[in-house]
Amino acid sequence: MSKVYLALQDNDDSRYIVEAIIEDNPEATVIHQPAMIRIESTGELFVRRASVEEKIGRDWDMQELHLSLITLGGNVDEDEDRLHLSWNV
Amino acid sequence: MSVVAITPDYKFAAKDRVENFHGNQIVYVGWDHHLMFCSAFAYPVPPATTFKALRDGVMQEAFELHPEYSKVNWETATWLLDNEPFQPQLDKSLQEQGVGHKSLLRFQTPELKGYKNAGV
Amino acid sequence: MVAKKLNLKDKYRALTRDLDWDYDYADRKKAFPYEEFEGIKITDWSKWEDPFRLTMDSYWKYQAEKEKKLYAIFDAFSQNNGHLNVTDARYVNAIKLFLTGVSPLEYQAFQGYAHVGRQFSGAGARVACQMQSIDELRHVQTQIHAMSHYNKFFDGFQDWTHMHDRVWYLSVPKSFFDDARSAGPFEFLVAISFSFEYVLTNLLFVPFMSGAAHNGDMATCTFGFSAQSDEARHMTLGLEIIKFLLEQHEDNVPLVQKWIDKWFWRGTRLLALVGMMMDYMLPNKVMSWKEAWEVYFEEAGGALFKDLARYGIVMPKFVETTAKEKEHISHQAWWIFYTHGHAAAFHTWIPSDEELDWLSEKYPDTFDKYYRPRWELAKEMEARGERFYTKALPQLCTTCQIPMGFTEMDDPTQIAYRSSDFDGEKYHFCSDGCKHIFDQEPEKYVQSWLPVHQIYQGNCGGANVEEVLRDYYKMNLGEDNMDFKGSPDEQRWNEWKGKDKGKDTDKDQDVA
Amino acid sequence: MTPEIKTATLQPIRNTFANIERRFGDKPASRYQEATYDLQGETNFHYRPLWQPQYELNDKNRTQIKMNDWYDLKDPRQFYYGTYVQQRAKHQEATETNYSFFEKRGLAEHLSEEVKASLLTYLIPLRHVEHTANLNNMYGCAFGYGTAIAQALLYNAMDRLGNAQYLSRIGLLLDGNSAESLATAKQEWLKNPVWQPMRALCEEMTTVQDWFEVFVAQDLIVDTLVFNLFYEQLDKKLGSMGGRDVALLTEFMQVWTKDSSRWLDSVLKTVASESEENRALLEVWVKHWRAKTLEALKPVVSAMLDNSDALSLADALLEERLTKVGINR
Repeated sequence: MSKVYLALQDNDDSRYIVEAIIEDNPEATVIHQPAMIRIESTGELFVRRASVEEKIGRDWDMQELHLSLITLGGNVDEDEDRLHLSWNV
Repeated sequence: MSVVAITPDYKFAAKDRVENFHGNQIVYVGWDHHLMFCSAFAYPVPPATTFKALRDGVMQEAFELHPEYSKVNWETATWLLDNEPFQPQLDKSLQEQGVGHKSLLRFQTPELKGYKNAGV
Repeated sequence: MVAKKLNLKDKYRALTRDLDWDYDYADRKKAFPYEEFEGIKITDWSKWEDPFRLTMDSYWKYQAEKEKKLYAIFDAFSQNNGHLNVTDARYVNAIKLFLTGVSPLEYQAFQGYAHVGRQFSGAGARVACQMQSIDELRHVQTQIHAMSHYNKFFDGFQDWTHMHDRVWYLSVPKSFFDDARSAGPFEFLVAISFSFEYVLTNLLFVPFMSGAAHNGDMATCTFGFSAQSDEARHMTLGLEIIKFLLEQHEDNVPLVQKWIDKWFWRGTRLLALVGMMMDYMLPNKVMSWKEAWEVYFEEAGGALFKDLARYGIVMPKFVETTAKEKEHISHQAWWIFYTHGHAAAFHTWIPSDEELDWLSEKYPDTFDKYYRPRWELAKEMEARGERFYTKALPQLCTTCQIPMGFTEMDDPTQIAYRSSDFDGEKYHFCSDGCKHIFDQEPEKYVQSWLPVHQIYQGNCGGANVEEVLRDYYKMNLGEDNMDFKGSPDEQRWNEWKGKDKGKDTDKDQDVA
Repeated sequence: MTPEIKTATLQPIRNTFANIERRFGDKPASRYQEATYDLQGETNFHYRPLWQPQYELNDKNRTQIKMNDWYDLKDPRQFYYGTYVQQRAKHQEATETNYSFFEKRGLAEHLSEEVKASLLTYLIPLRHVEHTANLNNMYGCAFGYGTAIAQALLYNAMDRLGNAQYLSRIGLLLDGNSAESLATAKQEWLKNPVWQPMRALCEEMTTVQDWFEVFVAQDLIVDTLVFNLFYEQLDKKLGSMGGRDVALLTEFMQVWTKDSSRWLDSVLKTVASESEENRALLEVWVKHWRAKTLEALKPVVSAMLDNSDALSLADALLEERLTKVGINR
């Protein structure tokens, strides 16, 4: 199974997003690099709106993710409630 | 293979055809296994230039910076013209011995291993 | 009336592709005339999956937020003379190359996506391309604004747009994008959205921007990462377009594969310049080019191509060559620039001893054997007061336009020479990949504006190299070019930092 | 610790980029200037386009208009990307407030059936005209010469997509997000005989070759007429029918047209005053597209508005504009 990944700018919002991602994806690895945070996972990865809202303590639109997102790898499926990254193999 | 364009007439004259060089032709000269010079050099020269004039005149300025260049024995050095073995005739012109526009000349000096024997 | 509410996907369709309609009065082919000649078969544009669903109101809102943050940083950067915080003035040369070489490509991307954003007859694809077009315009403009401050304090930035159209090494990036933009609309998307944005752009932005952060360059780091936040959308578009083409018709598969092969190779050649930036131009290194290649291409790209295998797509042609090239390419590229340092609008230098050791460590199989000796020779010459600048013009590859300095990968002391004959003319290439690209479309590449030949044809003004550099390229000789050592850049830097003149910058250390 | 900086030595060595200095002299430049002038490639193109081998990639000959310097077409709003999106975002936020006010108060329910029918038949189908404007401005952006005009055309194109989306959202407000009203309005656009000449005109505009002619047809002729007829005259009529609240939903377009007119007039004025040839050519295009557009609007306008001089009122505004920008001699 290949790894999917996303990288976020190292800023305050990202800290909450990363917390939410780790909670929703216990398999994921977090790698800190200069000014960015890379999160990898085997096969698939979810970013869930509800989890981020819980961490950040306010309404959070999925599209706000794009304010901090640097790059990603994998097929993307995004709706109002979650972003799903996956490889089919 | 051929280009696929919106018209079958997609065709333009080569930008580097010899007529554009005002009487010169381009000749490339490279020294194999000597990478102090990052690449072969491109020289614009009249087709009537003799091989000797190319080797001892045109080439001298750039190549002589190499610490081994003065040690090249031209008697034993071998040449490739457009990747085929080639015996240059010093007093004949480039044109006469088949050194054409955008021809590539390479010479080999196997006894000289480059700076620190590293092919530099 | 209780009507069924639209979900996000359907709502987005209603707000984009549903705006278009089937023509009854005019010939739709006349409105969208470039869609067929490449041979791509689109049976049903409605199968297009919107890669992201951003309506204009959210676009304005989120992008304005990004811009506000970005410009606040630019303002602070210039008010506080942020350029003084970079690790070393040598670093700035990396971003000179960026502004002169990469920013104009962002502009060409803006133009290219504007073109396909008008020309696709499928409205979903069109709108996605239009958004990318305006994003690309953002990138070039924010880059100019980020560099604007550096331009006031360092040489080599000032005539970036004039230079991009003319300077020898800038024809490498320029011809890359000219090639993509002169291609049909589908090839353009496979070239830029997929091969470049999806497969390779991470190699340009991510390590390089991390490098900027690591070298105290907040302005570049900020625009870079802010631009990357758009890039995630662009990458998604890149993957969607490929899947769409492959799913539309099986006859599209070989065409797409052909374009992937071509653009992967063309991209790797362009990235040789990035490789040298990472290995040689960043005083504080983030990772080696080889490591970046392994993470961002071999691993990430490997996963991607495994995923695409179900459509019959295979790894790009010549990918096995790149596995060898990652050990060599950055060293060979920097040597090309070092030896042509008199003709470049940025400074070059010999790596410090510490840097040489870092390179040995990162490239244990190749650096000491093949590349350290070159630097030892350069040092020896420099010590004699004869800093090595090559004295003749190099042979260029017809396709990638880089001086033919890349070697056989199985014999790294020998230049690789490839050639083809077409229509009675000889053409030369640096590699099998570049030769292959030419052989597929020779009618295109006979038009290459090769800088060395153009100089010899008298099209670049000037009877000698110096005049070309000064008058045609508009370089400020003695300021923009030559070695970093002894440059006005270095001198000013030392004055700002209160350093002794002539002190060896290699051994530069912060005073604790 | 970094040694103390000697501030006296921190004098800039130049004020701006060399190309800006050549144009405006050695002084600090604006962000608009640095982000606009000379960005586009001018020379030494490598390959002719496979799709248009008669032209270079960037080529002045894609229009018959001749300019000595295409960068004379500067934008009086001085929009570069950052100022553009921030301006629109501000505007967008106000509009969002209007839309949610309209929705929360259930104002749609207070509209009479007659007003709703008017919206479905006349206002919402305009989203297809806006879509055409998006295509036509993109066309100019892709084929136009120089960043000054190309970037402004791109902003205009994106604005038109935005306008089309706001019009669509009026439909979604009416139908409670089912998109039924959009389907109805599209049928009006596709089938209603009063719309057909206008639809034919829109389709035809997207097949015109000369990008500046397309720009004149769309942004000058069609837009001047359509905006007056639909956002002023129809708006007034809706007000008299008890549909005043609709103005909340079209305010974006009202403000937008004022903003873009400033740019449009400036561009046209510069081109017309460049040479008599340009002015005469503009006059020919104006004559052609004005007659066509008035003809195309006739049936929809007479069905939509009660006053028989509606079209001539709009045309009088166009005439005024042609005089103002110097196309009329």
